[in-house]
Amino acid sequence: MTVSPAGTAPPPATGTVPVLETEGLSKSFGPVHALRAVDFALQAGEIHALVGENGAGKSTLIKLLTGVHRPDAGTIRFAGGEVAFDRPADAQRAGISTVYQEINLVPLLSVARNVFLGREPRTRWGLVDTAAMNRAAAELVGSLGVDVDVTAELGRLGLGVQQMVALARAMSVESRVVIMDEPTSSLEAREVATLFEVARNLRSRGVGLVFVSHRLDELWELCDRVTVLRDGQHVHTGPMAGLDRVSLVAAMLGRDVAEVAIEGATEFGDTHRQAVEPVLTVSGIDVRNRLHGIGLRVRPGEVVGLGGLLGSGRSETVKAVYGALPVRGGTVEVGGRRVRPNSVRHALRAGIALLSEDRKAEGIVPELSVRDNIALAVLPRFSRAGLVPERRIDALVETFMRRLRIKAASPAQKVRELSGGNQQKVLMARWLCTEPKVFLLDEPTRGIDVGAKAEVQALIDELAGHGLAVVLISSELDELVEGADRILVLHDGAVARELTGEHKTTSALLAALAGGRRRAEDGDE
Amino acid sequence: MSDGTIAPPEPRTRRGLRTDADWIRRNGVYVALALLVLINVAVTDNFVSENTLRLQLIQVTPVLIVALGMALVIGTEGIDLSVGAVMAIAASLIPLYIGYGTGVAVGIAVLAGAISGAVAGILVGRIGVQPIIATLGIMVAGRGLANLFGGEIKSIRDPGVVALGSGSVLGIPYVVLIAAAVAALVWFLVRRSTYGRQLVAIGGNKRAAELAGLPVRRVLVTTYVLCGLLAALAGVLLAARSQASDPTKVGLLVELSAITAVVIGGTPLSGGQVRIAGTIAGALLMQLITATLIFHDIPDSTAQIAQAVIVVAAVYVQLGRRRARR
Amino acid sequence: TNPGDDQSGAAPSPAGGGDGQVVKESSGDGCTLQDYGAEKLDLRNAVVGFSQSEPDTAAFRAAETKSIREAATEAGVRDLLVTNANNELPKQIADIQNLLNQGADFLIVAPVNSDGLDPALTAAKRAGVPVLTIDRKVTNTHCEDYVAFLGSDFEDQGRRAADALNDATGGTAKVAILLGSSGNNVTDDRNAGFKERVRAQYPGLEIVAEQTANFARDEGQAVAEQLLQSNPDITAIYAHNDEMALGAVTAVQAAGKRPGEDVKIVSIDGTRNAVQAIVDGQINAVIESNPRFGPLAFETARKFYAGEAIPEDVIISDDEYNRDNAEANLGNAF
Amino acid sequence: MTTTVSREESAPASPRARLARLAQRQGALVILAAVVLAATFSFDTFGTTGNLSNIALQASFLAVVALGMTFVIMSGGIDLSVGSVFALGGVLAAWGAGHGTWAAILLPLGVCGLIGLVQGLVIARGGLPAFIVTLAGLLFARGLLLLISDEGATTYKVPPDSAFRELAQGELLGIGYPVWFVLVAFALGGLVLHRTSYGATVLAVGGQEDAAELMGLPVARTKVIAYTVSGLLAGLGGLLMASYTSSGVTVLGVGMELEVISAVVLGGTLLTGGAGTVLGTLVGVLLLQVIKNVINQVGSLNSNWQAVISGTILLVVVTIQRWLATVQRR
Ligand SMILES: Nc1ncnc2c1ncn2[C@@H]1O[C@H](COP(=O)(O)OP(=O)(O)OP(=O)(O)O)[C@@H](O)[C@H]1O
Ligand SMILES: Nc1ncnc2c1ncn2[C@@H]1O[C@H](COP(=O)(O)OP(=O)(O)OP(=O)(O)O)[C@@H](O)[C@H]1O
Ligand SMILES: [Mg+2]
Ligand SMILES: [Mg+2]
Repeated sequence: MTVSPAGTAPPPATGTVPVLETEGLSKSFGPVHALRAVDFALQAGEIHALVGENGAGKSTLIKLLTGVHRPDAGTIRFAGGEVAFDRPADAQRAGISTVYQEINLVPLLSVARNVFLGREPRTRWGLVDTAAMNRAAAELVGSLGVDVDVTAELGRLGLGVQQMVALARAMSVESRVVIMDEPTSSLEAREVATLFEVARNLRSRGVGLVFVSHRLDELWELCDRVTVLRDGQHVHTGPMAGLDRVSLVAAMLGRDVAEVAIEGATEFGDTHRQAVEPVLTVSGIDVRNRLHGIGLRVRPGEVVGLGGLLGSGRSETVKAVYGALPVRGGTVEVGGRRVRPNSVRHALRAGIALLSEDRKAEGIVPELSVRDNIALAVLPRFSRAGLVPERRIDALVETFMRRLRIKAASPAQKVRELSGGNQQKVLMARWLCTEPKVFLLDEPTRGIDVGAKAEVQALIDELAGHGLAVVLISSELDELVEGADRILVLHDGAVARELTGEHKTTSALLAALAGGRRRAEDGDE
Repeated sequence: MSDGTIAPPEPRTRRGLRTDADWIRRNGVYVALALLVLINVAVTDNFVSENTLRLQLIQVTPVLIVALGMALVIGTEGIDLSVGAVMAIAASLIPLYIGYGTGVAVGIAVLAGAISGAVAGILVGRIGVQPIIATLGIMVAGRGLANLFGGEIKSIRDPGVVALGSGSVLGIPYVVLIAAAVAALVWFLVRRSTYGRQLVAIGGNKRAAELAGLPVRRVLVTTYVLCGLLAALAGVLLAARSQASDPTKVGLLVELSAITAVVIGGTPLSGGQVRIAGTIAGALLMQLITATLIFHDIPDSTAQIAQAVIVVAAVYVQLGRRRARR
Repeated sequence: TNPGDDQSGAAPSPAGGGDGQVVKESSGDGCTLQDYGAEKLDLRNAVVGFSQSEPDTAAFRAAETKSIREAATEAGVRDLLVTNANNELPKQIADIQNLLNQGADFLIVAPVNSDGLDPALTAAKRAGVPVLTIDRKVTNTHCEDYVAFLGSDFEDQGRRAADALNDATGGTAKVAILLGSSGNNVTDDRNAGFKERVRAQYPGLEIVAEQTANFARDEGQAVAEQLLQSNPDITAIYAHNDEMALGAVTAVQAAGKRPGEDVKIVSIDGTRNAVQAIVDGQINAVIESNPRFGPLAFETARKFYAGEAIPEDVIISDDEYNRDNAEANLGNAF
Repeated sequence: MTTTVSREESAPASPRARLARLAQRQGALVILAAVVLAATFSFDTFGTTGNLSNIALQASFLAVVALGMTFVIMSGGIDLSVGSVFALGGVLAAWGAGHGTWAAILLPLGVCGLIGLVQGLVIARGGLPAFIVTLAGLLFARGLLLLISDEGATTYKVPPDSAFRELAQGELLGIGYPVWFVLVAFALGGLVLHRTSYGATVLAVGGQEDAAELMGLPVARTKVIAYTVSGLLAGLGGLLMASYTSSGVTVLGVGMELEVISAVVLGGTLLTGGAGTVLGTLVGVLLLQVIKNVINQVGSLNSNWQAVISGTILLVVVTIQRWLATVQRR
């Protein structure tokens, strides 16, 4: 099944024939109507944006298209004929390859294995040709600009890398339709560019692409047409060209253009007043062959950004500060008092909170309710006489669910059932409950829709305003530049340079990153 | 269609959230139990009597108590194979210390269970050994220890112990009361206590629980201690009932029946959830299956096959439809 | 460990007496040292190996092992190696091979199972080490794979149990049988003998249920409770061993009846607890299955090396404990 | 949450980390070597070729079954039925031997394979927990065994002249055939695991089932095959045992499943699935067998003490393994 029948001879790019088409597609999960009678049509040779706020039904639509779920009602037509895939394998065999929202690869297997699982190159004895497989994988991943050891265990790599590997897997097979559900949410500007290249390339070969993203700017850059979903219903389809940002957002949120007023790309205000004494002082953090003497100081009310390329060690830095990663040396001080190293619980007690970038593996407890997930981190602190303080928790949960506009059927709904973005908000709430002095945010707006993103950014701003010290990791340059008062650029696990004041600009940051990268690549070229 | 983000979450009742599959999953075991009862009422002589009920309740107690402890362990995505051996250890200690009085003997027996549980807990929670292998080692060694302590089977004549085994108030046997108390306690732990909440969180996503600053190790150790403690209690009750302690035979294969009861009760082995009522129903179901087969004098061979079929059927009722949900 | 042995174990005389074993009958043609093709040796400076089948926590096994050990010292062998197979056939095969490895010159084996010891027996034959099997007969070839079988006739025990139950019940009763573990030939024989005798002579004894309780006391109790509940008119219980009988006693009491009176109970073995129960009037009769093989075994070995012909089956005579003699013979119980 | 668990258990990919994984896997091997050495020096009856070949032979029956179990466990499942199926296979073989050697070989393989297949289907397609299904399988197989041997009363013997005996009693270069079978089987197993797409799929299914599903891998089929093979191999082990003991012993295999599982886990395979090796399992089996043998060497050591000691050794071994694994990582 390495090459799909369709793949062998992709039809010429005709902008007219829908290659993938749905009619009256509906799906509900119990009482939750995820999709209501959605019509959607993807032309061959177009890049079709699929947008909507969190929980609008984007991923559900994709899962219906690819046989993960079965529709309650409606029909799906692929390449003219009506189809009913009953498992993803069927969809793939038919020529639809998909990159799902949460990374769906096998952490324990090597990068190469993950790329070729199920369609490994064979020797003439019918055995897997490991050497050839690794070579091909290295080539493929390399062509996407990620230089990793393909025999390395995937689970050890950063989320960004994993995302690129998932992309590589999707690329490794010829198909007529490629679907990507928020592929860029954890990618770096540079990788995003690569991804776009790949996408355009596919389009030129007559492949139809579906592209989901909450980074609206990307849509204009890449997509030909856009379909907007709201509360599981189709509300708009049309060309990207000539569509202005405000009216798109209006369509997504279902508000009049007038109501929607968005200045700039983000909701951050300007630089915050800065106290003299740093509340967080990190010096000489060393993590075996990953981090080398990282130091940083954050004052109350200050937002310090961490920039860097994939694997530059941003996530590892914050993890180390939080005590979640065994460090060999270095000290962390909060409010002048030293924090016991390598102990999450002491870090927490000292007032540090970490919003991890990998919400699936390190964030949510899928089987627990939204409520219990939010209250998780404060549970030990709040409980009296070993009992759960239900009242107090209910109040807290109530507040945060309203404040962050978490979209769940009820506080009792299982987090597993929430949409990606809403899960992110739940985690945000979990940490805000702990009333931290220092908040480490690793990709805080990952997969959050415009409305919510604006809220989260405003929130960060506000928290800083109230004297919270924030460390912000974001792979969105604007967010970093506008959100942070200072930016530390990491490279290969060390602070390469710092951008402050008027040097804190997107272009400067890009330059800094590129500079770092160039040095990194000296060896290879 | 008003906007989803602005409007506060529409209030919905918990019940409203349940899908059919969920409902079946939650209640399948009760359905199966009810079915089996009805069948017996129809075809078994002398079944409809208070005695039958009392008898089943009495006989189920050891397995039930063990199953309750097991449910906690399984909630942490663990498993405990040592329960049978722990029952034997407890039973074997009773005759040794009965000289110091009933209380002391029982106390020591239960303590022994707690200790063996602590060993398991430390191996799993602190050293990070896989639960099944850690408890397997304890199971093998424990059975040996029980035999060393107990030696040959001994009859227990101590009035206190005998009363514990066969006494009753208002027609309700002590053992049943104790089991009920244990069930209530465990239910309370799981539903109301912080410990219980942390337990399911750890079972659901260990890494996330660690990062949320939960005392993962302490909770794990506590859980295995509780499980060992309950197993020991079950051993004591069994000894008290049979007025003897037979270290080689007490609690043989109880680990399997206990786990089966828990799983039939709807608690997934993948952890993150604990169903107490289900576990109780599961244990009763297993008990009633055995009883039914004896009532009708089914030979061993057929009995085992029948048991196999019924168990699978019972679980299918609960989980079989899950896939249909997609 | 077992109070019973204090009196009984003292100075077992091969000739017999209450506790030692007495040969009832010997059948099958004799097997001499020459026929067997083993070398002559003097037990005094021989290493004897004993492979026990079940854990010594069962009273029967404890008494058996104890008696072998004592008889060994009695016979003054150089060394006695003892292994225990914990009821696992593969382990017993390994055990025996290890004993041979450690230089045993003569083997006494209490087989886990009548079949399947072939590899071990073959190994013994290769090493030229004679094997004497006790308490369970193997299905291999006499005088080629093993010297002789010493033990009880389990079917006969079953028949005698039927007799005893008949006497106790006066000939009419609804009987429930507590079976030993399935697939165990002791279970099969004790059941076959009992049923055969009942069919042949006691039409008044109606067998209403037979359920396995795996030779265990608590299972005996549990099963008996269920049986008494489902058919309350059961008036007699036949248990394949004493443990299950003692369990049945508790069950009968729990059902509000008097064991030994309302429900007559007969079992096989002769453990101290059971015989005591007879004295207390809770069990009606126990057919003895004498575990004290030591003296007879070493006596047989001596004869064998003295060149005498050893018959294939040396069947011992088992006593019976009943209301008349239980008190007096309590000391013989193990 | 297999993801996180395995992340901790298994080693990272940097060279230093590979070392860690090696150390962890060789943990069992290292300990095995140590035990063997110690035993050879302390008991002159241990090192003898006779004893060693005995150990190998006795280990081989367990090993055959453990191979199947390894794949089941790596696929994230478990198979409790192997003990009973092993016994059933033996009885069927002995019965079949009365009707010719081929009957003795094909009958058990057929029936046991079928049992495995059914279990696999119920688990993979019906979506029932493996633990319960195979527990039922355990009861079912044992019941069937008792049924065909009328409640275990009759034990079928392999006819003295039957060539079937040769299967396990024959020798090549002074080493019993079963040992050779095992070597071949494990070689094949290793090949399947590392060099076929099935092997990788098993690990994927065990490591992250939902992901495997989304990647379009044949999850269900993979599981079904694993359980079928496990049933087959359990049957094979049984028939070898029948040939070895020249009879279909009905009381075999009780509690065997646990011994097999511990061998597999000792070999470094994750019970949560997703990682493991075939060689490790072989080492695990040998380790268990050697420990038994050594304990037996200690003359008249009371059987209860034997249990206590072997249990403790098991715990010590796994503790050392963990320690090796983590120490390397620091
Ligand atoms: N398995 C499920 N069970 C119950 N409800 C579900 C399930 N999957 C999705 N939902 C609900 O369906 C709705 C749509 O979810 P979906 O994941 O499609 O949103 P989305 O558009 O992908 O949002 P995001 O941009 O945050 O990923 C949400 O309200 C979600 O709660
Ligand atoms: N060439 C590489 N590119 C990306 N990641 C790499 C590379 N080599 C190793 N890695 C691994 O990827 C992980 C990424 O580290 P970390 O997440 O701290 O960096 P990051 O800047 O946050 O990147 P990401 O955005 O992927 O999280 C590290 O654990 C590192 O071991
Ligand atoms: Mg989504
Ligand atoms: Mg990162």
